[in-house]
Parts: sequence; C-alpha cells; structure tokens
Amino acid sequence: MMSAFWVLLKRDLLLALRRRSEIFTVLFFFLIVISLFPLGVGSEDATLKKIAPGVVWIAALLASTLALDRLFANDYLDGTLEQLTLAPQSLSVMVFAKMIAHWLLTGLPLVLIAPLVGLFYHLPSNTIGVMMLVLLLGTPVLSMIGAIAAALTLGLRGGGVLVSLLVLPLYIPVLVYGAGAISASMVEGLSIQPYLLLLSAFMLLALIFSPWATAAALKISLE
Amino acid sequence: MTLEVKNLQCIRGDRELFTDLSFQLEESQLMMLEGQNGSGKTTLLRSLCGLYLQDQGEILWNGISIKKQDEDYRRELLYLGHLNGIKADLTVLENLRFNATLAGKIPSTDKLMQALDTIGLYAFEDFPTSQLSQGQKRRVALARLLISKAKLWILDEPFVALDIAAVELLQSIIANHVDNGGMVILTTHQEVPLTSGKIKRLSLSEEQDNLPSSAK
Amino acid sequence: MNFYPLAGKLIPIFWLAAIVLTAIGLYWGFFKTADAMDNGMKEYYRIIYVHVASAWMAMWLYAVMVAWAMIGLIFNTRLSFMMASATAITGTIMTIIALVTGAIWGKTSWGTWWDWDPKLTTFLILLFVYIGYIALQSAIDDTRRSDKASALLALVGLAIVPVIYYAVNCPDPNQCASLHQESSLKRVESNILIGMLVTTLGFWMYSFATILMRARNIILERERNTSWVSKLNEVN
Amino acid sequence: MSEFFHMGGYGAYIWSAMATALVLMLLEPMMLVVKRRAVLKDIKRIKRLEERQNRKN
Repeated sequence: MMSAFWVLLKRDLLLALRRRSEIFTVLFFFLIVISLFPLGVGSEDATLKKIAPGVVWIAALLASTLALDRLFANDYLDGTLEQLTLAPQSLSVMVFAKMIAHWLLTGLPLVLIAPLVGLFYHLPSNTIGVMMLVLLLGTPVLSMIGAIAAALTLGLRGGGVLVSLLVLPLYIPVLVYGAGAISASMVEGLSIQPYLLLLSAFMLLALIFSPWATAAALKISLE
Repeated sequence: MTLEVKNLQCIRGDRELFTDLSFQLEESQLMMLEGQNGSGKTTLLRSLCGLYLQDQGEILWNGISIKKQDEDYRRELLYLGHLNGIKADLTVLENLRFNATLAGKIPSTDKLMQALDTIGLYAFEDFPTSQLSQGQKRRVALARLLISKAKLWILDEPFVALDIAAVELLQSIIANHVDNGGMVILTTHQEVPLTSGKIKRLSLSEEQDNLPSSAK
Repeated sequence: MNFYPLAGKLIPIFWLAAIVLTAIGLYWGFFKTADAMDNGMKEYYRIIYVHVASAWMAMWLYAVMVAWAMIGLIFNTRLSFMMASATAITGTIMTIIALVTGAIWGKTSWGTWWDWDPKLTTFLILLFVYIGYIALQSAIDDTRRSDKASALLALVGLAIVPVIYYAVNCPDPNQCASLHQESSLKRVESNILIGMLVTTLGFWMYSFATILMRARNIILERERNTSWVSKLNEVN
Repeated sequence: MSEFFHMGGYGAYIWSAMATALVLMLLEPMMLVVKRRAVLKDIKRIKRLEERQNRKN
C-alpha cells in the first residue's frame, strides 16, 4: 500500500518537474494579485499593514482554487485516473498522495514566497514569521477541501468556474483565522496561539475526512 | 475461479441498456461481447470492473459479490479501456513501471525491457510517450498485459488502432493467457483464434422492447 | 411509483394548512401583541415573524436535504435524490427571504441595510452553499452522477457550515471564551413567540407543498418514457 | 385603518418585508405549475408519437 503512495507521489512530482511552467503560473498569479492591491487601495504604510493579512489569504485562496483544475483533470483525460481507481490499493491513500504532491507544488511555494509579500506590505519580521506559519498550516487545508470539489466537477464544461463557486465559501474558516492570526501578531499583547490551534484542528479534520470524501467523489464522477 | 453475473440490469439516463443478463465465466474461457454501438458493451465491462454500479443484479467473483471484495477482486483484474492510461510526459519505461507498481508488483527492469521487446517497442524505453504514434501508444498500454499477474482480463476494443502485426501479436497474447488458465472478456469485431480453452459469445443486441419509446 | 399519486393527494392539504397557519400566525402577531410595544419594542418588530420563520426554514430545509441525500447515498434510492434536489430550491428561496427581511430589519433597527453581523453573514454563506449545490447539479447532464455528486457536496457542506458559523461568530478566538451569546429566543415574549411558531409551522407546510410539487415534476420529467406515466390521468 | 398601515412610521419597511416574502412564495408555486404543464405537454407528445407508431405496426 505504501509503495503505491510513494510511487504516485513521485510520479506527480516528476510530471510537474517536466512541466515546470505550471508551477510558476500559480506562483506568479499569487504575486500579481498581491501587487495589485497597493495600486488599487493605496500604498500608505498604515493601509498596507491593515489590508496585508486579508490580501495574502484571499490571494492564496484564489491561487489555490486556480490550481485545483489540474489536480485530477489530466489523469482523467488520459485514463490514468481510471487505472488508479482499479488498482488493488486503497483509493483514499492514492488520493492523499496526489493531494500532497499538489500542495508541494502549489501551496508550499506560496509559503516560501511569503517574506517577499512581507517586504511589499512593510510588515515587521515577526509578522512575516507568523504569516509563513499560518500559510503552512492553512494551505494544506485549502488543497484538501479543494480536492473534493475538483473530484466532483471532473470533466464538466466550465469546471473551473464551478470549482470556485463550490469551494470558496468552504474556505471561509481558514480565511478568518489565517488572516486573524496575522493581524493579531501586529497587535502588542495578543496571543496567536488560539488561531494556530484552530487552524491545526482544521488541518486534522481535513486529513481525516478529505481523502475519503475525495475518493468517493472520484468514484461517482467516473461512473 | 469463476466470474458469475446474475440478473444484471443497467440503466443509463432513461434508457434500459440491458436487463436480466446472466452468464458465467470459468478459467480458460474467453468471452466475446457483441452488440451495436450504444448497446451497453462498455457499460457492462465497466460494471464488471466495479467502475459502474449496476441498477439491479449481482456480480460474483468466486461466489462473493465484488463489492465486498474490493481490493482483493481488483488484484485479480486487469482492465483496458478506450483510454490508454499512460502519461504523455513520462517515458515508455516509466509508464510501464508505474502501472506495474500500481498493480501491486514491483518488477525488475529486465522483465519490463523484455515485455517492451515482445510488444515491439525495443529500444524505445527512454522515449517520452508523447513522441510515439497512436499505435505505439496503444502498445505501451498493451505491454501491461505481459507483466500482469491478473487472472481476469477485461478488454474494451483492444484491437483498435493496431496494425496487422500488432493484431496478431495481441491475439497470441490473449490465446496464451487463456492457455494458462486465464479468463478474458473482450469487445471486438476481430476473431481470436485459441489453441485451447473455450470461446463464449454474448450478444447485447437490442430487442424492440428495450428501445426507449421516443426512439421507436 | 406509489409516491406520485400520494404526493398529489397531499399537496392540496399542505397548501390549505400553509395558508391557514400562516394567516393565523401573522394575524396573532399583528393584532394580539400590542402589549409588546409597552415594553419598549418598536413597531418594526412585526418583520420578525416572516424573518424568523424563513430563517428557521432555511436551516431546517438544509438538514432535510442532507438527510435525503444521505439516505440516497446509503440505500441508492432514486426517490431520495429527487427529494433532496426538490428541497434545495425551496431552501434557497427561504434563505433569500430571510436575507431580504433581515436587511430590512437591519435598516429599521441599526439604520443600515447590511451589517456583517454573524447571523446575516451565516445566511449569506448558506445561500452560497445552496447555490453551489444547485449549480453542481445543473452542470452534470447524467442524472445518476448529478444526484450522487450533489448529495456528496451537501454532506461536505453539512460538515463545514457549522465551522463557518463558528468562524463568523467568533473571528477572534482570544475573546470567544468570555463571550456567551444568550439565545435570542429567551428574550422574546411568549406572545410574540406564539406568532413566530405558528407562522413557522405555516412555512413548514408551504415547504412540504412546494417540495412535493417539485418532486412530482422531477419524477415526471425523468420517467416520461415509462408506461406508468403514459397511463396517468393527467395525460389522457 | 391608515394608522394600522402606517405602523408608527415603519409601515413601508414592514410591508415591503411582507411583500418580498409574499411575492417569492407566490412565484415559486407558479413556476412549478408552469413547469408541470410543460412536462405534461412533452409526455403527451411522446405518447402521440408512440400511438402513431403502434398504428403503423
């Protein structure tokens, strides 16, 4: 069972490596959205600090939604997804491998680019640290919730827009506490621990339920 | 080992594809599935794989419903559909190795190279699959048959896009599998000459009653 | 299909009950609660009957929809899926009514049409979830797949909506422990409560009636090629 | 009577809230009836087609 997990994870990373441009499109989308806000809202120091937490997270939500399209679509079109569901392995485990690969390719780059966002928005260094931490906790949840929607909309016309419609409302808890933690870190004397605990709880719940629900959704979509 | 189908019924949309379908398949038997387009051949094959949930009836493997066996049944099963199930960005060898590992076997490179040789892709192992022709891509998919340990092969139009040499090769691979006690179900217009074993035929020709009233 | 004729018989009964109960509830609310104003309530409290009734229905119907979806997924019964999708649209309409009347309430009591207060926000998100369900269902042509896929989405929504409610209610977890929102029901006078409950009952009946009507439409549409449909009185 | 509709200056709000609910709750069943008629019409069409086919056979 574990060999299927690793071999699939390795395959997805290898495939992404052969099409490097796709990793960068998501990353640059994120950066472009981030840099649009100061142009639209104004670039005073106080404004930037105030909007930064929300902007980072909304950009992350949009970027992660954008990337969902690719999670299963290619495998669906060339028939490898069909073969995955027929392999004598647990589909949930394989789906989990694909989620991790997807996060490594689309979520992790956002975490790593966060210091640059901090520079753009004049954030203090401890806030940048908090931002990286909450992105690290929150973006996997986005990938895992998104995977369910991506599986449900597999192969549909206008799937991309539909995925956003389904998934963005479900991202709200991550947005609220992810952005809340960054804001709190800029206020003297506020603890960010409760935020981190809540985000970790979301991650745990997503870890338990999402692979299972995504596998069920894939089976429905492949019928 | 037996595959047994009891009173199977599948409905697609508001159309009844087939109803009350029963048959049994034993070791060393090959079943040819016949029927026009839209008669439900692919749907039948997909429900035999467990990809499509039938509306009524049962599919039993060794007397136990395939729904209950899940992974144990899938270990005995090899399905080849219309899609090749290979990644264009991987090389021929990578594709084959990945598919074999998924099936639960970690094969040696020698064995994989030998399979590629047999299927007519000698020295193509490091080619990206995207650079192959349609027929060659199909051969990559067919190479799975050579390294598979599965007892039951379910092949949907396996001869499509193959040239004459490849058709003969596939015929001999299938005959060989039946010789060794395997079971094969396939849809095709191509005859498969067997050296041993038994050929069964199942026709899904539509009867008038099954036609939707709007199409009458 | 015993359901179809049975539903046909029940629909008029539910309609009658809906009209009578809603009328009684609103009559009570408008004419029998004058003493509420002596206790400091302003006239606009009368919006609350429709608002609360529709808001309760919006939530209850989601629960009903999920229940049908779950039954459908477990037992693979087609009727349950049809009931689930029939429930979704009535639920959406109830959510819209709750939002509009909530906004009007907001204008009268807070002086602004929209306030990002937890309850209104939750209903806005509930509306998005309903719309997602309907959008997914209408995007899939194959009825089998659309039934099951939307049912699964409804289940996922059920798991996440309470979390959203919590997040919206308590965006700052540092303060939530001390903040205990008392149930708004307790503050309501019993007289007004009677009006609210009777109106809600009327809305339940309305929902039953429209859901059954829609379920009948869905059945007819999906089974139009079968012989039992062509033998119905309606088409002869 | 006008006192009743006026409702201490909040009449417009209260009645518009009622009206929204009423309009939506009338519109929904009306749409359902329209839909039902359309479906029944289609079923009759299918039936007509079928009967003609049967007469030919």
